[in-house]
Amino acid sequence: MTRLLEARQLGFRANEQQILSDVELSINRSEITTIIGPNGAGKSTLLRLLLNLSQPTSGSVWRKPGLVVGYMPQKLQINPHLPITVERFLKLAGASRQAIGAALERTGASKVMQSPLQNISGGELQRVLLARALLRQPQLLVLDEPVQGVDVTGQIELYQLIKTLRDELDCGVIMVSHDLHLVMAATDTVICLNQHICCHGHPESVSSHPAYLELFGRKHSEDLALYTHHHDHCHDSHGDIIDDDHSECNHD
Amino acid sequence: MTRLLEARQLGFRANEQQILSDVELSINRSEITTIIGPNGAGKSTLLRLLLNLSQPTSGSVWRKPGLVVGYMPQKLQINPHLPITVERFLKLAGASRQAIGAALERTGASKVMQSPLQNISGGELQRVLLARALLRQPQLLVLDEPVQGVDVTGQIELYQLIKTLRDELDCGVIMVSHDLHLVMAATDTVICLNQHICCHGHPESVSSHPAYLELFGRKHSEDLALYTHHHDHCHDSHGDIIDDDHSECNHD
Amino acid sequence: MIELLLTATTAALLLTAISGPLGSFVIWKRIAYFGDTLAHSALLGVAFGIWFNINIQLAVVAYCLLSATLLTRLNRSKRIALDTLLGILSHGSLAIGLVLLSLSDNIFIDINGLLFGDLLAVDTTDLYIISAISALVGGLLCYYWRQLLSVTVHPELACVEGINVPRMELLLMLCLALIVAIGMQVVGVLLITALLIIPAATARKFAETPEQMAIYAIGFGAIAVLLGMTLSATADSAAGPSIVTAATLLFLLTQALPNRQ
Amino acid sequence: MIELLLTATTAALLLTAISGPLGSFVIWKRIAYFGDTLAHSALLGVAFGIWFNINIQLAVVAYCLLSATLLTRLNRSKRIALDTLLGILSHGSLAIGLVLLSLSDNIFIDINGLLFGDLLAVDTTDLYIISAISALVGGLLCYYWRQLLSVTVHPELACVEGINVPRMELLLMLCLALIVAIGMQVVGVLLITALLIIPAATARKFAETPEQMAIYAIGFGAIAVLLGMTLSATADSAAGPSIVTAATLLFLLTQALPNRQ
Amino acid sequence: DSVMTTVKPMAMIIKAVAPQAVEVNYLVRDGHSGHHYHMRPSDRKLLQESNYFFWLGAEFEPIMQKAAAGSNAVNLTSSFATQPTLTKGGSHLWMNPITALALATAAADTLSHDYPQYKDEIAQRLASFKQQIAQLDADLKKGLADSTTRNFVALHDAYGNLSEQYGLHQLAAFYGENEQVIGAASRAALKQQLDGSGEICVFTQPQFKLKPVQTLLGEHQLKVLKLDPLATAQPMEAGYVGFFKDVSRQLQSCF
Ligand SMILES: Nc1ncnc2c1ncn2[C@@H]1O[C@H](COP(=O)(O)OP(=O)(O)OP(=O)(O)O)[C@@H](O)[C@H]1O
Ligand SMILES: Nc1ncnc2c1ncn2[C@@H]1O[C@H](COP(=O)(O)OP(=O)(O)OP(=O)(O)O)[C@@H](O)[C@H]1O
Ligand SMILES: [Mg+2]
Ligand SMILES: [Mg+2]
Ligand SMILES: [Zn+2]
Repeated sequence: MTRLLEARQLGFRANEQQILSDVELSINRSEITTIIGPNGAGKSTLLRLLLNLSQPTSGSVWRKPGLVVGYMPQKLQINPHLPITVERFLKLAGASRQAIGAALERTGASKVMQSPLQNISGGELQRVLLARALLRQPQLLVLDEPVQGVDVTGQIELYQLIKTLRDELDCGVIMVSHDLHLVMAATDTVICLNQHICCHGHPESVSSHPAYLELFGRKHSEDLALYTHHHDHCHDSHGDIIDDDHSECNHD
Repeated sequence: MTRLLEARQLGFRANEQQILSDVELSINRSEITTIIGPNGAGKSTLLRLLLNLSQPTSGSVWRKPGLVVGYMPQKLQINPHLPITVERFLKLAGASRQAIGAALERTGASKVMQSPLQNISGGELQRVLLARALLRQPQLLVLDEPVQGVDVTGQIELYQLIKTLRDELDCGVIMVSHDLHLVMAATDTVICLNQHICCHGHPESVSSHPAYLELFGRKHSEDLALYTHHHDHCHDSHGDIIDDDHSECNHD
Repeated sequence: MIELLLTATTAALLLTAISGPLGSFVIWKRIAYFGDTLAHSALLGVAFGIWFNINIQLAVVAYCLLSATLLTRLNRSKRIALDTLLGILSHGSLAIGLVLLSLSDNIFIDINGLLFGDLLAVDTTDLYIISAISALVGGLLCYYWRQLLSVTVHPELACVEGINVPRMELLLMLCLALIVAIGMQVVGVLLITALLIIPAATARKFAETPEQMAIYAIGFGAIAVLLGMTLSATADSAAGPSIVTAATLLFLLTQALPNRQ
Repeated sequence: MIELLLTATTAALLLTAISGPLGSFVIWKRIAYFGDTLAHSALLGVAFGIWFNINIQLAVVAYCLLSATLLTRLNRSKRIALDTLLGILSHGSLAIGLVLLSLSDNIFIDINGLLFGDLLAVDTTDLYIISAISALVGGLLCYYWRQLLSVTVHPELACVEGINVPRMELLLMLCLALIVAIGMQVVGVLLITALLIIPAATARKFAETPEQMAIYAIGFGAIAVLLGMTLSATADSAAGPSIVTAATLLFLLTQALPNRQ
Repeated sequence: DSVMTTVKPMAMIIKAVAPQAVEVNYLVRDGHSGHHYHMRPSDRKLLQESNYFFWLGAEFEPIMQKAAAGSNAVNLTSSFATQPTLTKGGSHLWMNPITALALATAAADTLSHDYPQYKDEIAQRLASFKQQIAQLDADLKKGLADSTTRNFVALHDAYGNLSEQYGLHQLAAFYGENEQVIGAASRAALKQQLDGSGEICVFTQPQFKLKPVQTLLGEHQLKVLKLDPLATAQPMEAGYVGFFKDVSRQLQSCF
């Protein structure tokens, strides 16, 4: 188990507001860590600190020397005055044409390979960004709400893909997500963030933690219970619960 | 039933590609219409055509004269060089301070009222945009993926809010969404779009339509069946199905 | 000494009062070179004026307004950034103007006069013109402030909310063109474009709302005018460049201040 | 006539070959006024050169490189748009330069020479300088092309992917400053900045990738040079402005073409 | 055969001493300012075909440096540029007949080297020019002798050489050599100095606006002399003598 990244006592202040305080976490190889938390909790800020895109106002971040990172920002503003196709954009990551085709195929965006980057739709952009992140053969994948705006079919596929990638590349993954129901089952550690780390641990244990319940409310904890329960077994097309057979229903 | 907007034989071509063809639809007062479809289906493009932000290459759009529209775009790029707080941004919609406070309260973003617009998080921005749309007391609300990036708690609240608004303002609503499970129950008409209208009608009937099944796949239709089924009744915290009591479980 | 500088100072302060808010728009829309462009293209106006035998001052004003309109049109396609369009318009008209002028005979143009002007040469007639234009532009800005701001923040939202976006953009451009065209001939283009951008950029650091930025910009502009006039009176430097120097130093000084945490 | 224009045409074509790609970056980064800014601030360079008694040409080149460095630094805070910074630097240094010059006696600066240059007066020494600088800048551009492009498309992604973003931005600015500083003294700033932006903006309409844009820009630049030289030879107009005129007309012509549907 | 020079008055000076058979051309055409010169292809051609390019050196005509890069350039001031009075606000060297004569002498020297066959003609023309200049100088000195006031205000700082010769006194120049405008302190000083005096002589030029003077000295009676330092209105045939006669007529109307 190689340690890839470690945050020590991380804090961030801006505009006279404490946005993050006292965050301690470490990311290991071949582990998936998911950060959840309400809007404005500081999730994106935390990722930016981990990636050295902002400087913490207190604490420090240790990164494994020579760490290759694939990053997918929450919002990407593309300069409309630069003519660039999706393919060329991906080539900038230093990949071959073939690898690009394969990556887009995997993220389900091969249709837009020749389109101008500025014109593709919101969901297509997310898929392209994920393709770029994985083209780098990263040791660490950092994903900020990776399936935001992706259609239902795609969401499940993409989370599936992230897991597969983890196994293939044996890389660490840290991501932010609101899709508790889809993510919980595919993650090793959940970090529940609201300006500080409220609780963290295995998905099952976190979802019953008092801090978690306070943050998301009992009502939604119930919803979540439904989701996790949804992934514990399968339903037939009438919604009845059928036998738990992993090979058949694709959840694990 | 007042007609607010009607699209006739709408088509849109760009970059040698047909992006939309032959779209016919009409929006009525106090009706919620939801557009679903895969990424790149042309949903955002359709909304832009309806709002006269792009010109159709064929067909036409009729709008009720003097129609007051509240619009929430899928992505909002804010000029970083303009210093503007959330409050001032909302004031531009022509509302009073009090109304602004109330609107932010409703969308759950009162915390950021005095923050610079450029610094708020992704989910906070969505909430602010929705507040702006509803501050205009619109006759028609046009929402492009309104809960994108909003946390779980907020998603359910916001959809609830949209329904409440429809009732209060008696306005028409047209929105794009991927959250089939949350949206289906709260909508009057579903339009299933993939460059043309594949099928449309009441949620229940659409979800069994062959075109729908082809688009989203039987697998996901089953998922959806689970969701709609989820909204037909309630679950207790263990996921068991309990009695259908609308007042208790907040679905209708 | 005082009464010598009085007219000039009043004129500069009047311009400041209007260039503060207008300059804020210039910064928000990233068209810092609007003034220079008009100044460069004014040469083509001069050439046309000579060619068609019109009053040159009028020709310049007319050509500035025309350029602004053209720019607004061209900008609507959004394929090319506004600053690039400005650059092309600027160099293009300058070059065409030079070619036309070098083909015709007997022309003396005071390029330096247009560029650097002479604030101290302002007389009461100029003062009246500046007052009138300031009042006109100021009135328009106040009246349409909310709409102009909406369009600047997000043109599409503004359009959906029923604001006539093209008209507002044209209005803003024409106001700018007017103030530059007049300012250019009275105080020189260096002073007028510097007054547009430098105080507004200085104000950016302290402002939290657009209105604050506009008002602070007026304030910084006024300070720069007073400091610059003092510099000119004591060090015997040209008045326009002294004001710009003061404004620049003020900007650098405030940039060195720590950000509010 | 042909052999008379040969040196000038070669110099202009050499500049075009390098201004095409560099100009594309200028358009992408929205710094169309970079050249003008350096030209304006060159005045301050001249003033310093005189003050400290250094060779003026060297002082100008040094000051241009210094300005570019300063600009890159200031831009890192992101609070103020690059074009605004350019505007302030430009007007600020111009004004300070003017004030300094008006304080000292008897200094003649050829502002017009800097602005308009004299392409027809280019001699073989100039040609060697241009070739050397073009080769240097061209080599740097080719070598760092992918990294420069990454930084321009999205600095944060580039940073995460291990590219030294500040260094790349500085490199680009220094290349630009070098070509403008040299071009300014040889062919005038009007021609050099126009060659930077106008052909690249023309190419924008036809290009689908950054490389296409850079190459088309070279092509359009070369056409403009040849057309402009022909115009100059036939109509006996100044060469620099004629080339810029040709480039501008080419731009307007291609803008009138229909977009590919 | 042809020779080339920079501005029209210079061409007139050289024409006065050059042999009849040699054509004299100049770069800055009528109606254009000598400080904003751009070369055109026809100029370049003429320049290349000329045997000589006579100019005043980088100090007085910096804009001509590129044109003077060729091997045929001759700096006419190299013999006497050390005279300190010439560098003080006097880039228009031809505005003083004595300097003009020195320039003519320098040009004649060079020409007689290259055209030995015309040596006599050149010497003869120079002698006659010398005589005419002496006459001009004497006439102007006499014309100005009984003038009580010798102060003037200039728009363009180009008359240092002229005033030196005739004892005129330039109070201020609104535009410096670099065409930069003067500051507030100088203007205040000027205004104070002129307080009480009635008529003020102002030297102006077509490209400069009179406005700064009018604003500052509005209450005084301004006597505006539209000097024509580039001889725009004079036909070439009038020659330097004709040109300078016009200048001195103007001057005498003021002083
Ligand atoms: N540079 C900054 N200056 C001031 N405030 C900031 C800055 N950056 C972020 N914030 C504030 O910090 C808070 C956290 O922002 P962040 O983007 O990290 O949230 P998040 O957890 O990613 O939310 P979301 O789920 O909506 O994406 C927000 O309230 C935002 O307003
Ligand atoms: N101006 C344009 N030029 C060329 N292609 C365009 C343009 N606008 C949109 N497209 C293409 O049209 C398709 C539809 O885009 P649109 O944004 O409408 O999709 P969407 O249904 O909203 O997708 P998403 O769910 O991802 O937001 C995309 O494939 C996009 O690449
Ligand atoms: Mg976020
Ligand atoms: Mg969309
Ligand atoms: Zn002169």
